[in-house]
Amino acid sequence: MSMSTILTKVISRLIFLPTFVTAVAILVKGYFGAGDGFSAGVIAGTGVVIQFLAFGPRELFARYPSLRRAPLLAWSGLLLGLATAFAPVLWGDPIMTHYPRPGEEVPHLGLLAFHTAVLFDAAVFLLVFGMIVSVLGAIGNRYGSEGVDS
Amino acid sequence: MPEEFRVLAPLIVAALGTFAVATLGAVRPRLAPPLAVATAALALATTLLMPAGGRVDLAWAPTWDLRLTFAADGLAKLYALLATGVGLAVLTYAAGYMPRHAAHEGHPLSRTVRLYSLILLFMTAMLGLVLAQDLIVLIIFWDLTAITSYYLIGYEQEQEASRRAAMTALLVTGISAILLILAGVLLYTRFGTAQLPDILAQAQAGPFVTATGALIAIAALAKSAQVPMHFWLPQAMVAPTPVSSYLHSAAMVAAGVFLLGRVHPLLDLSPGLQNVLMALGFASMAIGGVLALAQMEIKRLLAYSTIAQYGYVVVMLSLGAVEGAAFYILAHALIKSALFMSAGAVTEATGETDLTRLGGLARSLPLLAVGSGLAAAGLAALPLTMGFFKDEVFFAAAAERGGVVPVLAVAGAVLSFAYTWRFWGNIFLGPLRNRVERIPWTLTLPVLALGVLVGLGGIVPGPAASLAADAGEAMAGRATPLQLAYHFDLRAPNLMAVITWVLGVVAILTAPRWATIPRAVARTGDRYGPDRGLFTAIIRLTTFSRRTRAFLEVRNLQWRIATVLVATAVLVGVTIVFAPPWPTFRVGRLPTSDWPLFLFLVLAALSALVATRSAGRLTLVLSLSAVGYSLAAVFTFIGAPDVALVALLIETMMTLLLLAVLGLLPIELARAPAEREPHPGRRRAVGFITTGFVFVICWGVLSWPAPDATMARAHLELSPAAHAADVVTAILADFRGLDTLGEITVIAVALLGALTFFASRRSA
Amino acid sequence: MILGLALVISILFGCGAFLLLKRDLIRMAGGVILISNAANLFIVAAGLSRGREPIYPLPPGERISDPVVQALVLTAIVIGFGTVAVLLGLIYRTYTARIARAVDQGEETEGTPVSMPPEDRVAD
Amino acid sequence: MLLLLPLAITWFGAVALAPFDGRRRAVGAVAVGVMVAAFIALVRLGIEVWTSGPVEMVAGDWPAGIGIRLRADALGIAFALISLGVLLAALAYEVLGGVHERSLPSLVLFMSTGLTGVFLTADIFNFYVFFEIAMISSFVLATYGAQVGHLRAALTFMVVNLLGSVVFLAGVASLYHVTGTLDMMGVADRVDGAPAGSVLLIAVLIFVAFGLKLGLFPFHSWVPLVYRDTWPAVAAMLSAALANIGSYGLLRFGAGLMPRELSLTAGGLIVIGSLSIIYGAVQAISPRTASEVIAWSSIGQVGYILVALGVGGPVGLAAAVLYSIINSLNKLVLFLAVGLRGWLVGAAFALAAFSVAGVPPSAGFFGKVAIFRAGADADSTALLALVFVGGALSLIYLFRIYQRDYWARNHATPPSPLGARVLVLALACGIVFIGLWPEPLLALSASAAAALTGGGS
Repeated sequence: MSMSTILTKVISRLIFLPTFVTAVAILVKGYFGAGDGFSAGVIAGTGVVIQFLAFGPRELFARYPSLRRAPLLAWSGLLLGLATAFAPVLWGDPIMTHYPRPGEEVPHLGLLAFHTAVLFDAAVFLLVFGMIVSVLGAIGNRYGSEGVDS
Repeated sequence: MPEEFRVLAPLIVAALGTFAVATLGAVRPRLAPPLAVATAALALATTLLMPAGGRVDLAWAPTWDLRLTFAADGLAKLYALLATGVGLAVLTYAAGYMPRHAAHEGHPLSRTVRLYSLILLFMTAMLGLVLAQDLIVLIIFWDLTAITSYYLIGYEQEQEASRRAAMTALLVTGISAILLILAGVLLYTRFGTAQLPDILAQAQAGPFVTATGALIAIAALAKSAQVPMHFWLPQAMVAPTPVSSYLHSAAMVAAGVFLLGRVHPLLDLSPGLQNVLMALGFASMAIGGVLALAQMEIKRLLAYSTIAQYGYVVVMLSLGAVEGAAFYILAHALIKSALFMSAGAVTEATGETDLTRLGGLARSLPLLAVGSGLAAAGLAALPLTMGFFKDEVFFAAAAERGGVVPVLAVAGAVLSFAYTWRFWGNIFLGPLRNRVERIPWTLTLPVLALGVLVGLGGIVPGPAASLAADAGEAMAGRATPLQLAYHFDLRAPNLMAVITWVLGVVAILTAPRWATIPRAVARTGDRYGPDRGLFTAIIRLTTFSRRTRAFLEVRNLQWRIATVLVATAVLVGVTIVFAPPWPTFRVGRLPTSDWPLFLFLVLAALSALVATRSAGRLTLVLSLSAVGYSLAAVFTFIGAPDVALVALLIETMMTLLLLAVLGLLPIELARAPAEREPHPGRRRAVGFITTGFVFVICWGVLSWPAPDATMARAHLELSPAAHAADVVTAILADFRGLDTLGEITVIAVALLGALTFFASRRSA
Repeated sequence: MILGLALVISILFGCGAFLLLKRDLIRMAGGVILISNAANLFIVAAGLSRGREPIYPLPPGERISDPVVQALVLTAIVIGFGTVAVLLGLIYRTYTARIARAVDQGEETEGTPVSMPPEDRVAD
Repeated sequence: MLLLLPLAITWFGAVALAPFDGRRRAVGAVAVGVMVAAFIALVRLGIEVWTSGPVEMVAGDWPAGIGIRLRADALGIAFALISLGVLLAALAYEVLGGVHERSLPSLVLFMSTGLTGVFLTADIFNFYVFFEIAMISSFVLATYGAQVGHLRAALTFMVVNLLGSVVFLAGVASLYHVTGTLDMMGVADRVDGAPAGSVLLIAVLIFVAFGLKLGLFPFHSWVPLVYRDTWPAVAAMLSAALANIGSYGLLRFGAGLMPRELSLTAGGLIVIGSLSIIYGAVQAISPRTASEVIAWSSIGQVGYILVALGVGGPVGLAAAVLYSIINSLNKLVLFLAVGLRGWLVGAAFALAAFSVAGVPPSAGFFGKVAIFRAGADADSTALLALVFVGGALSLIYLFRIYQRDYWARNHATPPSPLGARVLVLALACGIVFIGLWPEPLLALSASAAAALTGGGS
């Protein structure tokens, strides 16, 4: 699966950061235009997958051992989502209640809105990103170990 | 002591005893026999103390208006006395018999614990059955007797014959019991109550009552081993002797006629049904009697005799002589349990079960001979035994009906006389042919005790008669006095009895001349009888099942899917035949603004068609992504940019995933040859059928959008309140955030699955 | 347009069904993908209005596309993706398990290796 | 709060346990503990519903019809209780016997979440989402054991059921299209305004989806293979917990949302149910392995549910609910027993077999009585005869295999773990206990039926 040439390695490293920036941008602006946590997660995941393709999963895992923890990222994402959804229940509001409530003012910091829906979107992002990296990483790990190469 | 408790005391004692024997016995098998005997004794004592006419009425399942109603009426009392009294005798006998039996069969002693507890459970079931006044409760105990007998008959579960006998008993009594359940539910639904007295009071003659009565009668006759459902009983002889003894006298078989008695007013509403019952009773007397004459094995002879004897009871019940039937059951139970136990004792002493190899045991086993002789005299209805009166009431009822009935009655009684002699005479008289081992007193004492009771009952019939009279009253719902005494005159019963004895003696004396006839009947029965019929039916059914499965059932994944698609198509087809949706179909407009949209739709369809024809996997993957990207374009033109974006991204991911997995498979598989696929025509046909029904559904559904899109409108209006500009995002994160939470949970589970599947290979 | 949509959806579904019936498991997975694509298109087609994208500021007076079905189809697409991921994993696993068994028993696998193994005939 | 507790417990539990190796005893024990807690929470919720009527909540604090409505009524509670109970038992069984795969505890919790959600939601698309959580968990669970047989069964299960999911999804979208709402109450209110022809087609879609899930006769092709070849505990979960979605779905969508279509097609349902009963029972006569016999038997058993649904009315619907619950219990014990050896297990198998055949004192007796009542209510002799024949055949096939497996064979195989054996016997005793004191179950099914017809909780 790895197509390791110098060129691909350089290019992939070059585009790694921009993909993340794009992802975060989509995540943040999702509430105003098209896009949401899910798209952001897939885009960011694609960024890492391109690295897999360029360097081969083994090398990448060796260089960034934390990538092996990607499933944990996914679990924490889901946990965050659950927490956002269920937390209002603790003080008697229905599940999935977002704050500030309708009619209240949403504080902004530039484009970033301090709204719990954004938190929920971030959870989706974490989960999707973690999922894609974990699954493709796991598949990548199969390469070579099976004695199969393409 | 409250009255409720006194009514239920025997039931409670038996139930607790069952539990105690099962649990304590599991720890210490030696404790089981004394505990079981003590339980039976206590149950008998509490039965004797049952208050006459006492009732218990507890709410049980108010939703269905079911009540735990028990009443200690005359019928219940009679049967309860039998169940506990004979139970006591049988368990005493078993305490001596079973250890020897276990040693003989090579079972551990712990196995016998099962027998004691099952007999006690049987006793519990019988007590519950006879006390129950609620039809549903009655049915529960009814089936409990079937279950218990199943396990008792299958006691020697390693033996093929045992398993077969148990299965036969389960099928005959279990399946017929379903009819009883059915009848119960029908009565319950019709009369709105499950209380038997209320049902019996409300029942009116008519087809409904005849039908339910017939269903109940089938269940009862099956349990009482009446022709043509008699065959399970002789087979059940494979069980240890205490089991046979109990099954044939006070439990199981007795339960059948008990039920006939319990619902007697219902059956009495239908004279036709009563006549059928009488015919079956006589048939059982004839077939049971003749086959008893053909048997060589002593327990089987007794088994056929039981079938015949219960034929008497069924005839009497159908004649309306309920008090006589009650007396008959009482006498027969004492007699038959004694005879069975003596048969078992004889076998224990000699090791023989064959009549032709036994003889002259009166000298070596005198006490047994006396006890058994008294019982046999009773069975043959000789004077000075209870048995005399049992035939007396029978003859009286038959004579009262007149016609051919008295003749049949005498014929049946002659058969009884003959086979009883055949049994007792062959075993105890004539030259001694066997070496006789010592047998413990517990094998003799119960026989002797029961024999003495039979004798006493012949001299002082009063107590038994009054028990029977009470039972008759409970069955018929009117006073049914029963006066028993010896009358030295020429009344019909006396004449019939004398004729019976004379003919009986003649039959015995001429036995060698006709002995082959019953055997021929028995052979014919073995070949064409209902027993063979049942098992042939099951074997045929099995073959049919296997053949239909081989013929109808698909055996691979592809056709498993295909059957689902075709079945759906058939359902849709049937639906549109019955309710044509054509009037609702609308073609819709295609404005020029929609042309690009339509173009991409066509592109998607074409790509899909290419995918079906792709030779290599790579072509497949590429055409699939072409479908996906075309659809993404469609979503853009349809005003759904969020969907388009996600569709695009997902399509990319999906393609990547497909290629990655494809790459893991060996290279030669990347071009899987298509020509090895069998049945291309069928596959294409299923494809077309599927396209067809999906088209019908899509068109039918899409033609008529709802007039007002309240939900969508509300979402559009409320998005600003949710602080969102993109309505779709607002829906995903807020209005329908729960869906999104579920969706990411699905993704998380998919991750869990993928990690499992792509994890390092475990050692196989 | 209603007719056109119905036609395309049924063609997609029918092609998917046709692929589902292939012994080659990858093609079968392709069939699943096509069928879920057909379902997604159906959901969008089930929208109650069609027009501009539902993003504020909404152009006054114009028809707005039904946002509900968009949200539904997004959820469905994602769920479909998760399902296909599991399906591909399962196909891979089936394949490796069969190879492993063939090695264990020293026997040649018959038929196309990545197709459904014939079911055993234990039953009869 | 109370409404969400069962859902929240398993959901958080599933995520929390996902990173850990489920083969470790502690993880298994925690998972069982989580399930117990969820079950208790569900019982509390059930008591609340019982005493003071259905409990509702609209997510996001929006008005109903805009946010997703969650609703616990007697019907949902009944199915949630039995399904969660089954999963709890199967999980405990597996933990007592030793878990083989690291993801098992977490997957079972995810599946519980999905099932609980399905039974507690009042929104048709949300129903689909929870349904998918349960389904995808079951797809992965079906491979448990990881032998070729398990994988093949899992693949068959997955592909056929994916088809069902797509069909259901299409049904949901169609309902939205003709009613303009996803809220169950709204759908029920407006569906009668849509053209009858279209709605009937939608009803067929929904029926196919749930019939497939349930393993009804023409859609049964996956059942024998899957229930025979999956791991016993997994077969128990699939047949006794997951399949409940099918019966619940038919009840909720049929009797609850589209009663007009239900009564239109009642005759057809009874015919299909009858075919299921006869075909399943006849096919169950000949297989030689217990699990395959039970698999075929389950095709017959779900036929009774459909027949009861077709009869309809308070008696028929209550019978359908009652029979679903009892059938789940029977299947649970039978499948768990198949995986074990020893006389305790034989006794458990026999008790469950008696229950399947409707022989008292077992829960199944009341199931059969309820079906008979429905038949008597419909005044249909044919139906009564059918139930009789079905019962008779079940007695034959179950006890043949019972005698063959537990009487005739001398099992020299090492005994199974004591804990698992005792658990199975205890569950079987539970079946007998219900047979002795049926009132709670009868009341529950009666009020579940009443919840459907709108007569209170």
